[in-house]
Amino acid sequence: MSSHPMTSRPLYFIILSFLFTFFPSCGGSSIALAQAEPIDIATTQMIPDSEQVVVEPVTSLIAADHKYDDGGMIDLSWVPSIDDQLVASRVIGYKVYRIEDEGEPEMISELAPGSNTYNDQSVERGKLYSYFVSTLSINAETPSVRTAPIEPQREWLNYELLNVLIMALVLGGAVIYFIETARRGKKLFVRKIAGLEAVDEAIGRATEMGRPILFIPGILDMDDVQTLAALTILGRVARIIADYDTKIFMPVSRSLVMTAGRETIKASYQAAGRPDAYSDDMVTYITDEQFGYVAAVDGIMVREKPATCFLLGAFFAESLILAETGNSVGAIQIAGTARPAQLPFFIAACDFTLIGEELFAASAYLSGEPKQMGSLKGQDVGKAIAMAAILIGILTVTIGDAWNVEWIQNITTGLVDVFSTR
Amino acid sequence: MKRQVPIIITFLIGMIMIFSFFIPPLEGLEQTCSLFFDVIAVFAFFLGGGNLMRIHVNKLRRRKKDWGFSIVTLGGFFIMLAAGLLKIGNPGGIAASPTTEGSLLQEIFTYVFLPLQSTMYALLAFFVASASYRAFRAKNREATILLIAAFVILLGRTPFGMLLTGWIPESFSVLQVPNMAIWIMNSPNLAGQRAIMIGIGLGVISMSLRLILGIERTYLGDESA
Amino acid sequence: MLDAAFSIPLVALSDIGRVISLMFIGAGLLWILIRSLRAKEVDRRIVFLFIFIAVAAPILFPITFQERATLIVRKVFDKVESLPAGSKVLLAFDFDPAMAPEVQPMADAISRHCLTKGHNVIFMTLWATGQALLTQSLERVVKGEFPENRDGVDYINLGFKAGNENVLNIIVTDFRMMFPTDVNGVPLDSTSIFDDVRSCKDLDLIISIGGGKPGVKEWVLYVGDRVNVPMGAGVAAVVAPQLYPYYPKQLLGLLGGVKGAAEYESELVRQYPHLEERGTPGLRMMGPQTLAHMVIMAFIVIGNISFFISRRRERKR
Amino acid sequence: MEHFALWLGGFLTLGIFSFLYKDNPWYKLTEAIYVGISAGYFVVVYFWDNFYSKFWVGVFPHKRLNEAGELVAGVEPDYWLIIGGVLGLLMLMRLLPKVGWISRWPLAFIVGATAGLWLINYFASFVMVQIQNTVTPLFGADYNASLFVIVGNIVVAVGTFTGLIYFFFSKEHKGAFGSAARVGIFFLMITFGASFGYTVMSRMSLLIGRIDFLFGDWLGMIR
Repeated sequence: MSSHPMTSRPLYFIILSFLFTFFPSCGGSSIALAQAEPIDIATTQMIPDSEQVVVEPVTSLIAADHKYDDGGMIDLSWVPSIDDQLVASRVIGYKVYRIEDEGEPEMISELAPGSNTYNDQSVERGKLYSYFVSTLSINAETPSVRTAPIEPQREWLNYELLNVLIMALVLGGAVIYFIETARRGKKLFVRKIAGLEAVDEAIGRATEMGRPILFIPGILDMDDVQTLAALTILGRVARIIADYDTKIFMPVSRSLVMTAGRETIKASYQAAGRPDAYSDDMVTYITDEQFGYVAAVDGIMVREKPATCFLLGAFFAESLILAETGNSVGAIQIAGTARPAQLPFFIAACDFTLIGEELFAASAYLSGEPKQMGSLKGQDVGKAIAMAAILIGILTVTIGDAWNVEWIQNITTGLVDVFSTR
Repeated sequence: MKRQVPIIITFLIGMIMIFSFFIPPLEGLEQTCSLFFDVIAVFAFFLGGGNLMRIHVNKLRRRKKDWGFSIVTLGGFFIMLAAGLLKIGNPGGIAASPTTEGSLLQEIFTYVFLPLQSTMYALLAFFVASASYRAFRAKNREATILLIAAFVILLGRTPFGMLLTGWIPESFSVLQVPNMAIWIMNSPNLAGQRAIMIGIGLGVISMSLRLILGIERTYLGDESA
Repeated sequence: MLDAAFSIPLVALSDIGRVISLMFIGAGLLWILIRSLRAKEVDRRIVFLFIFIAVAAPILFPITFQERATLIVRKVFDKVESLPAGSKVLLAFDFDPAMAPEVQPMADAISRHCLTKGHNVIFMTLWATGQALLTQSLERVVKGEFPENRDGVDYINLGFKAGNENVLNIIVTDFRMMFPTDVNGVPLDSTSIFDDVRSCKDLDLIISIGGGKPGVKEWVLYVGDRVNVPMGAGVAAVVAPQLYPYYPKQLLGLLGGVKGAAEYESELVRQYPHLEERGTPGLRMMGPQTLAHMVIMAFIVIGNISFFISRRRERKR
Repeated sequence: MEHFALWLGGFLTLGIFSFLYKDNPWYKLTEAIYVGISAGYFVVVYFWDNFYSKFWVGVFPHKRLNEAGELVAGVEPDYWLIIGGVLGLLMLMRLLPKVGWISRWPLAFIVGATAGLWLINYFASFVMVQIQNTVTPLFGADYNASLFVIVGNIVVAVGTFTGLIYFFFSKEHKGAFGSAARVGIFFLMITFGASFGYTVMSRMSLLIGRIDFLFGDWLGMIR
């Protein structure tokens, strides 16, 4: 930082400048203060008008590296011109200029009166940038002083998200801990989930009736977790189906899901010792288009008359069309989705519905393996934390507000900080 | 090799994706991955499209039931392929976007595809009615609550709601059905939504960890799972 | 009981088509009720048929139901109604074509109401895509129905200004800084409507109609909260629940979705019956909606009756 | 043409509606048309948007054509995309029975990326944000909430809390815990009932749109 006279500046400016002179990398960022350098550039030419309205420039212009990014942003802040007033203001706006590597100034943005910040997102690492802001009146433009050149910095860890990382590690740790505990043979209790208790019975029913089982894994592709959840459940379901020697049919709306579905069913048949009973025709691709797929599946439902339908995964408006058609052919339906908007329709039209979290827990539950069950116990730790946070948070914020107790208010602030995501 | 490599790939990629959230230099990784995904999905389309053709050609060859409709499906499929890949009738020529207004692809889209799509969507109105007729019955306590909540909201959205409870004085206007509907949407409904969402978040964490750690591997065709 | 619901003087029966379709629905429901009293389930195709008729009949033979405005809507209506003639009302058209079917009926009804009362109306929009819709309403309602009203005297169109909430930030203190002229380039100073209007403070009522951002929320935060001018709003149905918290403090009232529009229209028509022929799109769209809702509710009731009866019979055995 | 398009639209619309009565050849025909053209449409869109614009142009940028049909150069090729291409090719190995197992590699990649990405995103926006949102003063921020707002706030707090209890897996729903879980279910049921009732109106609008088309645009029966 340069050693320009700073006596006329506020005290904090001097302190800041000193800080950044001696600790330029303090906090992983640097701040460039406006230098008192006069500038003369083409854009500041005054219009030779008798009634020229000259306005005061902005002051205290600061350019600072945007924290915790990859070095692609610089934050500007300033104190608006004293002529920028709510009533009868003579300022009609501001222009932000940037000078890249001591080149020509370039206007990068025009802002409305009253503005006092700007984020320049078009900078690159390894280049030096300095800025000035000019104040616009109806017919004149007054530039501010220029900031010292500044280089955007890259940071390696986003400290603002540290709380998220810690919370994620706590939760992940809890899940892994209980998986390990279970693996070592400790018995863990898991309550019954009605929709999943019914799976065996639903498959058995199809076997008795000699009708197929329809498995719909939602309409999204493999890049959605709900589809993954559906496939993990498919693995368990297909295993039971193979044991019962029932027919499964799985029309899908995505090619990748078709591939993954075939792998899954094939493996389940192999595990059941019946690889010969598997055929690729169990899984067919129809079309990627939402309602085209629905039209075809509806047709399949009324023609094949499945005894059991699984509707698990990501569903949109089609949820009810499929569930109602399935119901009309007399199928037992087990549905599940994590889309809150579609859950009501499944609840209304299906026999069993896995609500949100239960969908993701289903494959662990169906597997019956201790280590998988352990992961469910880990989830419960998360719920306990959430419930405690909600309880404490509401109590402290209410009491703190009511009696204005500072230490209670501090608890609230701390708690909110722990759960903030930015 | 067959079994271990996929599990290692899943583990590594999963871990990188989790931690990239906290590491600014990796912030573009999400987009890169979704780009990879798009590219893989296109290749996979050969498998899906191939499957579609195989099924319908088989149906045709074996003269299975309803084989005539397979001709229609295949015909529609190939017409769209030709129209889109060769950009037939595209006013902008081969360089223009395939969905340019006036091209054969877009014409078929507008005049065939859109009516089909919106009609299929409109079927929902019928199914909403039949589902509510069947499902909203006071079979037990839960079902009764479901029924009451739905009925209040439905009533609140018709002039009937105001007609029935409009006499309630202003100071108790909260008891008027339309206002009750608003209150239900804003309070108990919000609570339920939040509980569901927190649960979903936790469920996803647990399932994703099982996948990343290789505990859950049915999707990989691993028969030992 | 159920067919009685349709014979209440809810409906202005003037057309044979309406009578027949309503009688069909009413008689049909009665028949189904009798059947379910004998514990017979209704085939879903009959439900489908009823829904089809309930939606199609009001479209073919327009049926409008007399809406009674809820308090939250009536507050807005009463405010417009109680202001003395010549009051300055600002109407913001902050929506795009996608939202228009839901909110434009409100905008039209409120414009019509204001002009009928002789208020001076200032039109503007913060949405580039709202400009065309504003012009549409202006041509149809303002110029079409009130040809005697003069631009710049009884109403003015400020048009669109880019800048989102920044525009509000400025007009809250000075209109002329953001809008030196109206949409046609006429300086505000030369219009009599702006004679004694300097900023939003000088208005008597502000009504923001929209459903996105910038929209009602921004109007409340940047204008309503800062000046002591009553504010009303009209929004798309999906957004409405997020805005209820502002009522009644920051917003004197709120119109939500087609239903809000229909309630306002009905209140307007009740007060000024001659306005009915000018069109009530909100009420018209509510016809099929309401009938379908009623049919669904009737089926829920019937379903429960047959459920209870069959359960009682089972118990007797 | 206009006339033909209207009649085609009417024919297809009624074809779909006929399914409500029962499955029939008319519906089968419309279904076959729908599946065929929609699958074809998506192949085309994926090909141009994903394969051509993202992959091909990304790797060979000099091939890019601008609006006027001229070759545009000067964009750096993105060789990372080749990894995506290789993964895609590995996927196609399924077609060869001998090396079909290798298609599990791209699948493993996708599963890993999806699981990792959603793990952290769901955690941040579904868990953290929702907990934070629930922490609000029961009596309103400026302490002047009306009785109904206070009741509403308490209901939100109690509902969220008991709703979470319902989802507990590792504890039997018995005793006080069981009662709390039951309250939780009640809240979930109100949520489902309310959301269902709320959506009915927007679903009706869709049907109104189609019937408007049938009677208005097509048959011209509406003035």
